[in-house]
Amino acid sequence: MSVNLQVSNLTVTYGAIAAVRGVSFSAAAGEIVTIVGANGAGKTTVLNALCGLRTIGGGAIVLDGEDITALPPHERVRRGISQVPEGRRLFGRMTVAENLEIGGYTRSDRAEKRHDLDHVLELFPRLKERYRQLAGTLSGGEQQMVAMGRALMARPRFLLLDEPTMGLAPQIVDLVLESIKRVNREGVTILLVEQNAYRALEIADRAFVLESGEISLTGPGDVLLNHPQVRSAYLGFDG
Amino acid sequence: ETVGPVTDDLGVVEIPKGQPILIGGYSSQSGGDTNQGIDELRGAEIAIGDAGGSVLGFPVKLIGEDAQCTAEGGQTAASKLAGNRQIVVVVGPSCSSGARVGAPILWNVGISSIAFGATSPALTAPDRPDGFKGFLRSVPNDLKSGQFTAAYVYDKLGLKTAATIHDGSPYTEQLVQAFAKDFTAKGGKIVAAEAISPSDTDLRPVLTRIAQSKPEAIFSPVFVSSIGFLLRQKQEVPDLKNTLIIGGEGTFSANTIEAAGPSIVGFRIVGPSTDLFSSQFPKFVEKFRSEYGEAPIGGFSAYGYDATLLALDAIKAVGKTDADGNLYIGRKALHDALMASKGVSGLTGTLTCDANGDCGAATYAIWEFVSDDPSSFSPGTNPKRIYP
Amino acid sequence: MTFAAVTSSYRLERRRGGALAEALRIGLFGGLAAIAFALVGAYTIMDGRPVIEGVLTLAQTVLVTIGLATGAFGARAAGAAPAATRLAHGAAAGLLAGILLAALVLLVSSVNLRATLVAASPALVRALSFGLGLASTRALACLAVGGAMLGLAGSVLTVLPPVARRAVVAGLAAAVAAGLFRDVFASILDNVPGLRGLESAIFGFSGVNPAAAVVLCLAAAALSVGRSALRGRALSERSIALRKRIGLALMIVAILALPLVTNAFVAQVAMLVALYILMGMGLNIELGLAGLVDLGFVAFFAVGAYTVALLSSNTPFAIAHVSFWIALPIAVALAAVAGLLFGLPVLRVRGDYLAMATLGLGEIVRVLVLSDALAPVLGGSQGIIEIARPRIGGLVLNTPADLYYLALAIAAIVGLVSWRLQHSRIGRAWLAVREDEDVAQALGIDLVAMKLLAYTVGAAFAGAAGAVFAVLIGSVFPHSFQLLVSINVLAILVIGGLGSLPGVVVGAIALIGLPELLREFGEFRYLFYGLALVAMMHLKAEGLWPAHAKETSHV
Amino acid sequence: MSDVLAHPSRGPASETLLDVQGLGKSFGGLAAVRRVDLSVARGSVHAIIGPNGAGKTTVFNCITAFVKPSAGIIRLDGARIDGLPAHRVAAHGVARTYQNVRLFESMTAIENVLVGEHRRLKSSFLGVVLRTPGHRAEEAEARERARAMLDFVGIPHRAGTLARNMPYGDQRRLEIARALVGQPKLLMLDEPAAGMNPAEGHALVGLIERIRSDLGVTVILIEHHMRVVMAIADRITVFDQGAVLAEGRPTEIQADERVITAYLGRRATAAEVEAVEHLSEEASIAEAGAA
Amino acid sequence: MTAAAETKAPGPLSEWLRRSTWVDHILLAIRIVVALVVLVGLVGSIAADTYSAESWISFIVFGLTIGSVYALIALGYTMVYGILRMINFAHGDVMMVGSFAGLFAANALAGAGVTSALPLLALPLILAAGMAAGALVSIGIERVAYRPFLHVRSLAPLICAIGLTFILEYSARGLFGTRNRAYPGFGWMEGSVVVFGITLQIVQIIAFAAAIVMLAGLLAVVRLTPLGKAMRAVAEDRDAAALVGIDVARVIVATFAIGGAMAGVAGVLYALVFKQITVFMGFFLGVKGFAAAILGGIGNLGGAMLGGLVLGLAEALGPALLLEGFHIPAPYQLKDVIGYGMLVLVLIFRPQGLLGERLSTKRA
Ligand SMILES: Nc1ncnc2c1ncn2[C@@H]1O[C@H](COP(=O)(O)OP(=O)(O)OP(=O)(O)O)[C@@H](O)[C@H]1O
Ligand SMILES: Nc1ncnc2c1ncn2[C@@H]1O[C@H](COP(=O)(O)OP(=O)(O)OP(=O)(O)O)[C@@H](O)[C@H]1O
Ligand SMILES: [Mg+2]
Ligand SMILES: [Mg+2]
Repeated sequence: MSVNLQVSNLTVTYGAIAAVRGVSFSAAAGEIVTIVGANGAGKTTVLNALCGLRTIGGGAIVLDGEDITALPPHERVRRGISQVPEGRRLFGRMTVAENLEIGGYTRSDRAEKRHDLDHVLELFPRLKERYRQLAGTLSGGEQQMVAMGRALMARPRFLLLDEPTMGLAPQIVDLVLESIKRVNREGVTILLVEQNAYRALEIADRAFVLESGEISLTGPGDVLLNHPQVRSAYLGFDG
Repeated sequence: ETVGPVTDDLGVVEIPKGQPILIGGYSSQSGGDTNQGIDELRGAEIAIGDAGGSVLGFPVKLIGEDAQCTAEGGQTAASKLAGNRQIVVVVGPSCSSGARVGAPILWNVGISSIAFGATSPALTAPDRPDGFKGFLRSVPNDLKSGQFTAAYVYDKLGLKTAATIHDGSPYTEQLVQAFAKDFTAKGGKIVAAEAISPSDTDLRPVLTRIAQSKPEAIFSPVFVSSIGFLLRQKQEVPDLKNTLIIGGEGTFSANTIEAAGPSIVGFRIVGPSTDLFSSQFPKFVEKFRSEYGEAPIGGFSAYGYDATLLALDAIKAVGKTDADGNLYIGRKALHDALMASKGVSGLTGTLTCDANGDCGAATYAIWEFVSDDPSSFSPGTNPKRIYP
Repeated sequence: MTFAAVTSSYRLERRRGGALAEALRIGLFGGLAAIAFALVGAYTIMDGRPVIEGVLTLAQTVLVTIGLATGAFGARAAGAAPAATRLAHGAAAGLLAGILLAALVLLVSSVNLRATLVAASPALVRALSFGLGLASTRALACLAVGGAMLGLAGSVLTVLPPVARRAVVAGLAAAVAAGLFRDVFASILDNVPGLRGLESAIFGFSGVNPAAAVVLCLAAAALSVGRSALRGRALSERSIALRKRIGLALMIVAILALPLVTNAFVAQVAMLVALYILMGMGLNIELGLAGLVDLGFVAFFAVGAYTVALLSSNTPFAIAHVSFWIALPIAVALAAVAGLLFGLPVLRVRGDYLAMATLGLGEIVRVLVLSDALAPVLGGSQGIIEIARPRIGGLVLNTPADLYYLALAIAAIVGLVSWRLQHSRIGRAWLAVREDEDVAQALGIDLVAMKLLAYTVGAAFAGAAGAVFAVLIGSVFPHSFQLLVSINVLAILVIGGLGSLPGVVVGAIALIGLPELLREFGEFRYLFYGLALVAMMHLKAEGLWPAHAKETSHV
Repeated sequence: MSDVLAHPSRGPASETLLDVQGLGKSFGGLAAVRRVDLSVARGSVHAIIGPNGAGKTTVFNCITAFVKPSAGIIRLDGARIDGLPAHRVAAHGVARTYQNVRLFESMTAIENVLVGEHRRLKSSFLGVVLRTPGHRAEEAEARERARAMLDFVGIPHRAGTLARNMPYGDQRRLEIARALVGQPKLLMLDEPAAGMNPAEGHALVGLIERIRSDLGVTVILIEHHMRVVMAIADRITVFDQGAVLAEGRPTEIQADERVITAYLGRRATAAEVEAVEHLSEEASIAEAGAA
Repeated sequence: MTAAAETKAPGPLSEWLRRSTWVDHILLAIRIVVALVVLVGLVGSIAADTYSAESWISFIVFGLTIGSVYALIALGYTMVYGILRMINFAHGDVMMVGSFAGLFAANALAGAGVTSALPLLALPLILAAGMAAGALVSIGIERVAYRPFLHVRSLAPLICAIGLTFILEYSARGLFGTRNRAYPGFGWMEGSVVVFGITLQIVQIIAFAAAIVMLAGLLAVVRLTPLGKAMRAVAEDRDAAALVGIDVARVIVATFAIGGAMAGVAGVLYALVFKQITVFMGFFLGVKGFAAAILGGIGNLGGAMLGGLVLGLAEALGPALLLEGFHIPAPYQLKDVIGYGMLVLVLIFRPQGLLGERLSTKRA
């Protein structure tokens, strides 16, 4: 079960503005790759382009040797790409249970799904308490858990996470990061966008810095963690 | 104004040799009254066809405009026709509201108009404003039909109580009022005066209400769809099983039979009465069907035919050609000729115009449907004339 | 249809087959369009109406347009393929369309379909056989080959350089427009002294003369080439501004002079357009700014009209006999009160619920006005007639042209008021309410007050329109206040561009003016109106003149 | 600049600006908030922290009349504001931002701020229609103030940008500007630092500091970024399961065993150590900032 | 304010007065006025004693019959609306198309002798024809009025749907002519049965039963099938739905097809009950169906059913029940006033309709 994602020369524009310009990177199977960048650098845009929510202006996306650039989003899900989107995007008028269940929409293996569901509820026990509540009425943090769970239910091979710890209490942040690592250990390749750059870089195998839509730095996670430029601009350590 | 051999106070239309004589037409071609308007203009087309498509050796062309059934529609369509100086005469419109604003606009530029559907008595009242001087109509006005119906129900049938139903259109409302007025004057009693809307499909509640007052007859000059629902649903209201329903001439068509199905049998309508009507009408319907793929929907196509007949006759009477073969028609002369129309045998009877522009045959009869087979429609046999 | 409509961030695109398959698909659609055109009966009727005298009838014009469009789209589907391929694809598409139409003719001539399809008549076969013998092989071949030729011609358009393409299209459009709008142009020529002779030179009895058509075509093409040449040159900012100003001045002159140089019909249409502009500006306050969907808008129009009728009619229904100038403000005030009364019950109703609630209220008003119950007061279905016309001194505003100026003056005032409101705290508060009620309220905006104000102001504008309408017609009938009016006003707003004042004007011209001028289509007018609605939305979904994209700087 | 934005009614009338007593809110069977008492001192920055779903946002919603509390009394400056419709609560001087940014998306930044000024502007309908001099002057003033406010929160260059096209961080600032420009007594920020990286969070701390000191506005903020909270809060209230778990000065709170258990989590010991270390690191930064 | 005053619980009235605004007062006044009018009307009508008990029962039966037609239309409306937030203004005309397709099928079947040979088989075939035609037209509407505007925030779909209303009506007029078409009956359907002393037409029972069957069927689809789940997901957030692997385009087409098929069924059943159809019948029935859907709470299937029946009952019973007491002439002319008036009143007090969920306000 090896996944290899190859992005070359990705360009995305909004009207006249190029939000992402010529971005190329790759992720090998089993890696955690982190994208760091300021507000508006284009991180979300890159993720959306990867899962097909943005029509791209140029470039190619190749998954396991197959060019998926022109595929619609749902086809990409079937090929193992899953996203925890920015702002969670839950189905607010469905219950937590239904949200999780629909996460496995593309799958037909009932027993396996059942197993994965238990897994998710074990990961986030809070969701068990809120199991029949409408997702739209959950607190911010609870919603984030559902979003994670929903993406996991698709049993992705390649998981895109857009600020998964946003709005989470510190104790849950740990939990989420821990679960990301765990999911990764199970063989899922991870592309992580995170404002909490410190924690993100800690767990990253490789990382790159996005600045105004272009990659400005790239390297192993721990190297970037100690890179002076990163430390001053994204970690808040002056000097 | 003098053009060629013709001098006329209101102006002269010059038609070069080989060009068509233009007759304007305006009627309801969209909205709820589409059927009526289209029927009428098609009737007009057939009249032109029957004249061989030409008068005095000149081809005749009908320019139809949509006036809907509203005042503003009539106004717009009439202004459009009035703007075309080649138009000799106009037939239409379908509705009194449109005629009220449209006719003066046309007369203002010297064009006479002959309505085929606007039945409001005010339009041909002796004290009508000058703007209406150019207005004539081939359809009789509401008062006459009201009088006739009242006389039939009260005097002939000896019924003392009646109910009325109109559909909120000025036409049916006026008919119902005219009937009620005469019926009460004779000593009868209107026990229920109800109204529906043309878009209603379920009339059983209204009928149930009417049934409470046990009228001996119901007069309802509504149009084909509504009469279809009314007749069919009457069967489901036990107290009305034997009540006589009398409709208006708007339903004088084969389509009424189709709409009402088996319940049509015994349905009586007030319609024009002459023998001519009976002999010519089936041929007209046949022509209509072969031309347009369906028979007339309501009863007004014949008035469209007759209005056009009057127009063509008048043109024939006043048109003058010069040496080059160009045709000249004086507008005032044409108007005078129209007003002087006399004894024209039209589809609905013998047409004679009175001083106020009423040219309708004005003799009525009661017709009764005797069979529910739409193809049996043929005035005389089905419906059968039962009075006088 | 709320503003909170769910939208996707990406387009759902159809996967396309090969270019030729695509071309044939377009050919299929072209053929079906032509068949539909014939089978609804439009062909036979429009065949009697010459556009270019003796050369082209209206029906043929539509058919030719379908053919050209089929070819052009068929060729375009081939993308950047070599010109020969594109021409071939265009011709193939056209040929397919032609064959389909020929098949229809064959079918209609051999099987009697009239029990189901009333227009499948011998007349149709006659018309589509072009005098080459009823459904003869020659006639059928002519249809098929004609389709291919037209398709080819259409595809030629796509391979031409843009300048040439624009010129050809402009030329053809000019010739057809001249024939189509003959009456309007003829009346202008007729009204301008010295041009009368020109009228008979250019126009025949119902269309344009062939020679004149050729001249017009060439002239328009030349003009188009000239414009293209001009466009190519870089213009200084000042000259652009100057041109804009000249354009604006010309437009104002044209608007003011319109009824003077044309006839009563054009004035009448212009008048209706002005009325709908008034109503459009009213609904723009409610819907465009405050986001309150209102499908009962016609009720305010009715209140205005009936108020004037009751105050200045010459019938027993009148409760007073005052001049229009006194009745007008009263009508506006009463309409405003009606707006307030409408607004109150539906304050907490949102989105589509609001649409239905207002539709219901509008229908209630119409039914009441029509009803026998209120007939003693409002005239019922017989309406109220003999409404006195406005006078200025001794001058009676009687003709549509006079009333057009009246409506125009009122529209100008209303436009100014709208503009000022829109660019004030009130307008901003409306926009805020439209965007997010909760947040607006949390910022201290009194939702109730702002919504009621929107209803009141919008209704007042509609009331003014109704007042003018009453004197224009000289009578009021309940049948003038149908749901369709509300729908039309709504469509004007959307087609023009929600929240945009010039949009209202453009929208009204497009939706009220054009159909009136398209009366030639007779009983098919509404069919073409529907097609135009769909087409316009497809061309510009955000409206013909959208509210300013206010963005001035980015990043 | 600050004179345009200056707050007219400064100076304490009483110590307590916001006083919440016995606030309760339940959704169906779920008691999201139970008998919460909260009092916020004038001129302070008061932080609310607590696990996800503890009811923090719900308290905000109750105060701003976004939802109707099931029980309790809320006073602002001594006046009862519970039960009033939202716009009247705003009129008493309460403004807020939202956990998920809620801007008027198809309006530009400056228009968003101008809407925030609505309450301050007094032009009447007639004034607007007739374009009276008073109205024109007010309008010009309002624009100037709006620009100054955009400047104050650090996004003057975005004035003409449509709100929906702005990056997230700028949207958050714009939301603060929109809330502030109406001259509230109390500004309520719901997770203002969410989605910001630590460096940006730092800048936010400076902004809040200036809101308090330059504009004299009392601030309540909900936040999960401890770094921000510790750096700026005068007092902290900790919520857990809809009730107040603890309240005190930051140093008291970070030492509170219950808070550490409920909020920072007790899982692997290593993680706990790390978390506490993290916390003290934040605190030292906060102290450095305060000095 | 002293502590003592505080602790004393304020009376509910004074508390209400403190919280309420003038709008609340006016709404209260409206409530009282309506209650009074209804009361006076009721008392007056009952005092007038115009109608017998049988008549009242008939009114109820009539109301339920037309109500089930409204409900059938409303179901399709609500279905499409619930998923796509689009008022498909052309829905009524889809119904008209379905009705005509059913008519042609019926004529063909009668011509082929199927109707007389197998009368029970004919009905499903005719319904199938109506459904197929409705679904096809509806898919066309999706293509023209919906798909191109998926990514824009505009009222364009509404305007296109209005345009399509004209196109469908006037095309049908040109194609089929304007005449009223009689719908063929089937022998077994013509009669009536007597239940508890009430005479019921068999077609009325069929219409009512069909509405319930369709409701159940739709509920089953939406609640139980994967397609239904996907529909609800698409309804909420299209992007998110795509992210969990749902083919959004397919779901939308399926929704339109189902909605169109519902309209087709409604068209055929309408025609069976009322026996004649015309090309212009769709518009007003469509508006009524829309009203019923809103009344019940749009997007809610059970609500559509309830809304249709309530609206039908209001129209049939309202004039007799309320207006009779005021001695208003031609009360049935005002049935729309009652129907729409009731709609507005319901919305005043339940802005989300009878069974609708409160329009989800975004969470703060
Ligand atoms: N729909 C849109 N229309 C126009 N511009 C947009 C749109 N969405 C994003 N942008 C712009 O594109 C750029 C990149 O945005 P993006 O959301 O990808 O940033 P990001 O790195 O995810 O930021 P954040 O950390 O705030 O989430 C920004 O400048 C933003 O303003
Ligand atoms: N409208 C609602 N209906 C039902 N339950 C709700 C509603 N709003 C909030 N809740 C519940 O109330 C509880 C408190 O929610 P609240 O949003 O106040 O939490 P919070 O403290 O702000 O959490 P977070 O830090 O995650 O934002 C949660 O369990 C949530 O699910
Ligand atoms: Mg982002
Ligand atoms: Mg929260």
